Amino acid sequence: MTREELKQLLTERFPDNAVDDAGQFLQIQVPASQWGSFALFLRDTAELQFDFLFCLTCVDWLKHLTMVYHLRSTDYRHELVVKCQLDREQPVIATAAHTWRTAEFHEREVYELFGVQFEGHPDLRRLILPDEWEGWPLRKDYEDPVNMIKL
Amino acid sequence: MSFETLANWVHNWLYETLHPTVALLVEFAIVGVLIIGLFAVLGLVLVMMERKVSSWMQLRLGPNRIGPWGWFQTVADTLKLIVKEGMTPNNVDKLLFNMAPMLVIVVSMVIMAPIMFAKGIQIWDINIGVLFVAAVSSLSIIGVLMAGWASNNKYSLLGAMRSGAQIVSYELSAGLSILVIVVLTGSLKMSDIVMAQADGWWLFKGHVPAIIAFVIFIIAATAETNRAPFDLAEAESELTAGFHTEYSGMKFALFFLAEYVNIFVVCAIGATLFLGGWMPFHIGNWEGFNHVMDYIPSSVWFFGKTFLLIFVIMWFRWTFPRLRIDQLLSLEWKYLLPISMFNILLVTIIALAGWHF
Amino acid sequence: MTLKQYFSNIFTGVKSLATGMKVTGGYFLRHHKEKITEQYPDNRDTLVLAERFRGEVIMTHDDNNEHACTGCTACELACPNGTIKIITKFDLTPEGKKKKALDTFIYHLELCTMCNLCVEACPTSAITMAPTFEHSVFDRSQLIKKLNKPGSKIREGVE
Amino acid sequence: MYRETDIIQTIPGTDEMVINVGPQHPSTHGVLHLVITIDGETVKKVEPHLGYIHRSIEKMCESLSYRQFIYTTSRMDYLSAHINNHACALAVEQAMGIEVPLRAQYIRVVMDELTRIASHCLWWGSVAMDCGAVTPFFLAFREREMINTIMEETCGARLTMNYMVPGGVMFDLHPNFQRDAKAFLAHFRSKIDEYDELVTGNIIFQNRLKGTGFISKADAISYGCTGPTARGSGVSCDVRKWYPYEVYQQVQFDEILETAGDSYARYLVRLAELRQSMSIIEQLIDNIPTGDFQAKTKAVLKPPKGEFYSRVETARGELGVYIVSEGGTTPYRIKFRSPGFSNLSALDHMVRGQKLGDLVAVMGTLDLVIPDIDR
Repeated sequence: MTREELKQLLTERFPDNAVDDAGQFLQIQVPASQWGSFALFLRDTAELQFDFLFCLTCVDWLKHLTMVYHLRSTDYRHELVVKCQLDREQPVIATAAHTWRTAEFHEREVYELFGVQFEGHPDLRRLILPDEWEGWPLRKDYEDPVNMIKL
Repeated sequence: MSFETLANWVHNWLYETLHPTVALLVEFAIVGVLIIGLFAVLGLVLVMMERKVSSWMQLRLGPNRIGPWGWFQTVADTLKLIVKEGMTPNNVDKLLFNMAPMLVIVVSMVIMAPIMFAKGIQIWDINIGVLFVAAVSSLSIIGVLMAGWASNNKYSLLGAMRSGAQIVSYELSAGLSILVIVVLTGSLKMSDIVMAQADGWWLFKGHVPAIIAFVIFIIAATAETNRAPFDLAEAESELTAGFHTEYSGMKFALFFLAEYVNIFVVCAIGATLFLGGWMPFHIGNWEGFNHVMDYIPSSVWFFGKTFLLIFVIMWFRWTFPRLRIDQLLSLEWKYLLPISMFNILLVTIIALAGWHF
Repeated sequence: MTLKQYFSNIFTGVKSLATGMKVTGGYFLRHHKEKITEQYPDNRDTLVLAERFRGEVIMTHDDNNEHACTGCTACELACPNGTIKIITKFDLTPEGKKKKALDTFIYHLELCTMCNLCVEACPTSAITMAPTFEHSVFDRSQLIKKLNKPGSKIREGVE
Repeated sequence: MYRETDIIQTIPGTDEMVINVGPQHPSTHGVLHLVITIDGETVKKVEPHLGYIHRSIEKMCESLSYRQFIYTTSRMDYLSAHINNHACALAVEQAMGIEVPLRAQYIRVVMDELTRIASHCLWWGSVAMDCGAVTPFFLAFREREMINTIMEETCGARLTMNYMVPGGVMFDLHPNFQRDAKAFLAHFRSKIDEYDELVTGNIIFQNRLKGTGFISKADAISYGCTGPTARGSGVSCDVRKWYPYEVYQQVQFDEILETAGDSYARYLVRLAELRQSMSIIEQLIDNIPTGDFQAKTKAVLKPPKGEFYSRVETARGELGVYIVSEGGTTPYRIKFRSPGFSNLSALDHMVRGQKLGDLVAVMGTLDLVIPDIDR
């Protein structure tokens, strides 16, 4: 499926969600509450088949957090970026770990570095940091006088 | 003057001058000191040999700093191990933990008894020599199991259990391949076995069965001494150091020494059974050729053959990857054991029919 | 598993093992030709390091004890680790004007990752990378180096 | 005499023990910590605990300029340091719209492939060592050392080259580079058959790897495996083929695919990639065009506002660099999608129900580099 067709399909099916064609990949904004069903839609629709989640991360925009999912279909070779805005105080989103297994580790990483709570995650524990760590290190307002050296 | 005449002279002198019981005790002491000395020398030489063989196979130089060509490297290492603190970790079973290395080293000392180092040089020409070796060598597994269990460490326990399964299985095929020679010779006595090879070694005289038995014996010997590719008990990449993970200092050195002495012992037995022990290379009744061969001292023959086999076992170690535990057992039970069973049947027929030379 | 397979298994297995032993045995016999060990402290005299090897930052001085550093701090800005610290002073030119010049070039070898970005950034090629690597010292403070030699001054004509 | 501490603890009600493999263990290739549950010799569960060398490179990069941050990525996957730098340079060039001169593109690709050979050589030695054979490690290091020397000659460093700058490469090729690289290829051609004789054909080694660490094609995709790990399961995912960068479009090479999905398939993929990399270098080495090795760029790089994602094929799989730019001199956010991290997540799935020895062999064939996982 070409980028144009993909854009058309997504705008038809999800007229409320903003589809952005300006960047390197086709982008779609999805409300966090819809993400769980949207993920399944992307993976299981026969003409989409986004079966490969190659990058999962989060960006702190100080006012809100944005989850960024880079998806690819290994059969059709089309790619899509899904973005979900999260509340910065109470970041909660459905997990993608049951849809794409690789999300399990990536979400654990995002959880401990950004503090995003993934609902339904099979094993949401800290992966990298010690258990007693306080704060979410990759957020922009994180300060650590001991471990961070300012140049 | 050969070793044999020297030994006889000492023996006669002791019995002439001393009370027989005292003379016997003095002889015990002399033999004990000699064996411990042999242990030390063997440890040093074999460790050095292992290092040089491995380094030459691995494009390296090997130890070359201490002494000429690095020959004193092992001495330095031994010194380091002696002065190192022999730690006993908390919560280990102290008695078993400290006894295990002793047991292992005592076992490898006891197996030395029936080995003929040269013509007439033997500690004890027991009439069940081969059986004695087979019986005593299986005792060393008890030391390994003790060490593994007493260490209170999961890696050690796994290593010990692996070693137990391994040695118990490989005893069988080792025993059966020894039996091939016993059947051919008709005696369990070491001196008889060596004398039976005066007109040719069993490896050449015994047709195919002897060759098969020899190959199986080498494989089983490698396995029994826990050497790669059968070093599952240690398995550095899996179990860090296996059953001796918790040992340090001299206690570790004893395990280490026992491993190398065990290699020497099994290779000496292999050399005695299949390559004629101290017997020079004789071909049938070629008098002239045999006579020339006799000029080389018997001890040279014995040690030459033994070290050749040791080299082969080291060669294995530095070439092959390690087997997995289930593959190790299936190799024994599906391949080596049936073949050696069949082999013993074959050799019995040959011996009964008198088809061997 | 048929009997034929059983024996062919044994045969191929033994053959593959023998091939492996041929390789290591070959190296054992040819070890004096194949060995690749470099006996480092002994071969110091014959050791040739690549001319581009990046071991530490040095400032080149010519015979008149002059360097080319104007104290512009381009290298200090380019350094990702804060390795370089430049202290400047004001010299008086013969015409009586004040001119910014280098006072001390402090280089923290212990922080340096030899990324070469400072050398790339230098507009006057005052600093280069030297192919030295024996930097071990007993005290970390000895790794903080002053790169401009005492009494050195900027070369004529370098702006 | 019974003491509570005498008994090696098992999970109550079962015969299962919990063992810590690592963080200091001979076969974890660094400070990886696996908590494994075993029943006798059978592995029931593997739980990776990461972070022992986590330096938060992503956070560090947020305070470094677009020129500076490239060098930090050498410290991620230190075995393919050059390819990591390449990914970052591509991202910055994409953001800035810099046209890389053809000569620089050739140099980059040749260096990438040399790095890949060096990395695969080390992997070959270490996988053999994980299986218990020590000698292959030294043979592999002989070849790797030759590549390091070539790298040192041209790039000025052996391991963390930092040869990439946005817009090209830092120096021109050393005059001896072509001669040395060709000498290395000739040497390696004569030695790579030895690899097969010593390890690939060895019956013990084959039995150790065949049938272990199986992962199906669907699972490999779902777990996000890339690189030789995924290609061993038949997933066509070579970035060099599908999203060609630099001059990969012009060279002839095959994407190696095996369908068995076990450790041996992954082993064969990597070994075949060695030969492919050699052929790529041979195609390019004589045709490096003359010209600039570096495009003219501004001293301070300020990419426009936006998001940029670039990817390259490292020795371990797809490395993605995701840059969020706010138009400043430093990136607003950088995410490194490292191949090792996703490949490691499949480890538990691969080794469940297999023997303890298999765990080590599977880890070897996954080619884990811990700084790549921890970042």
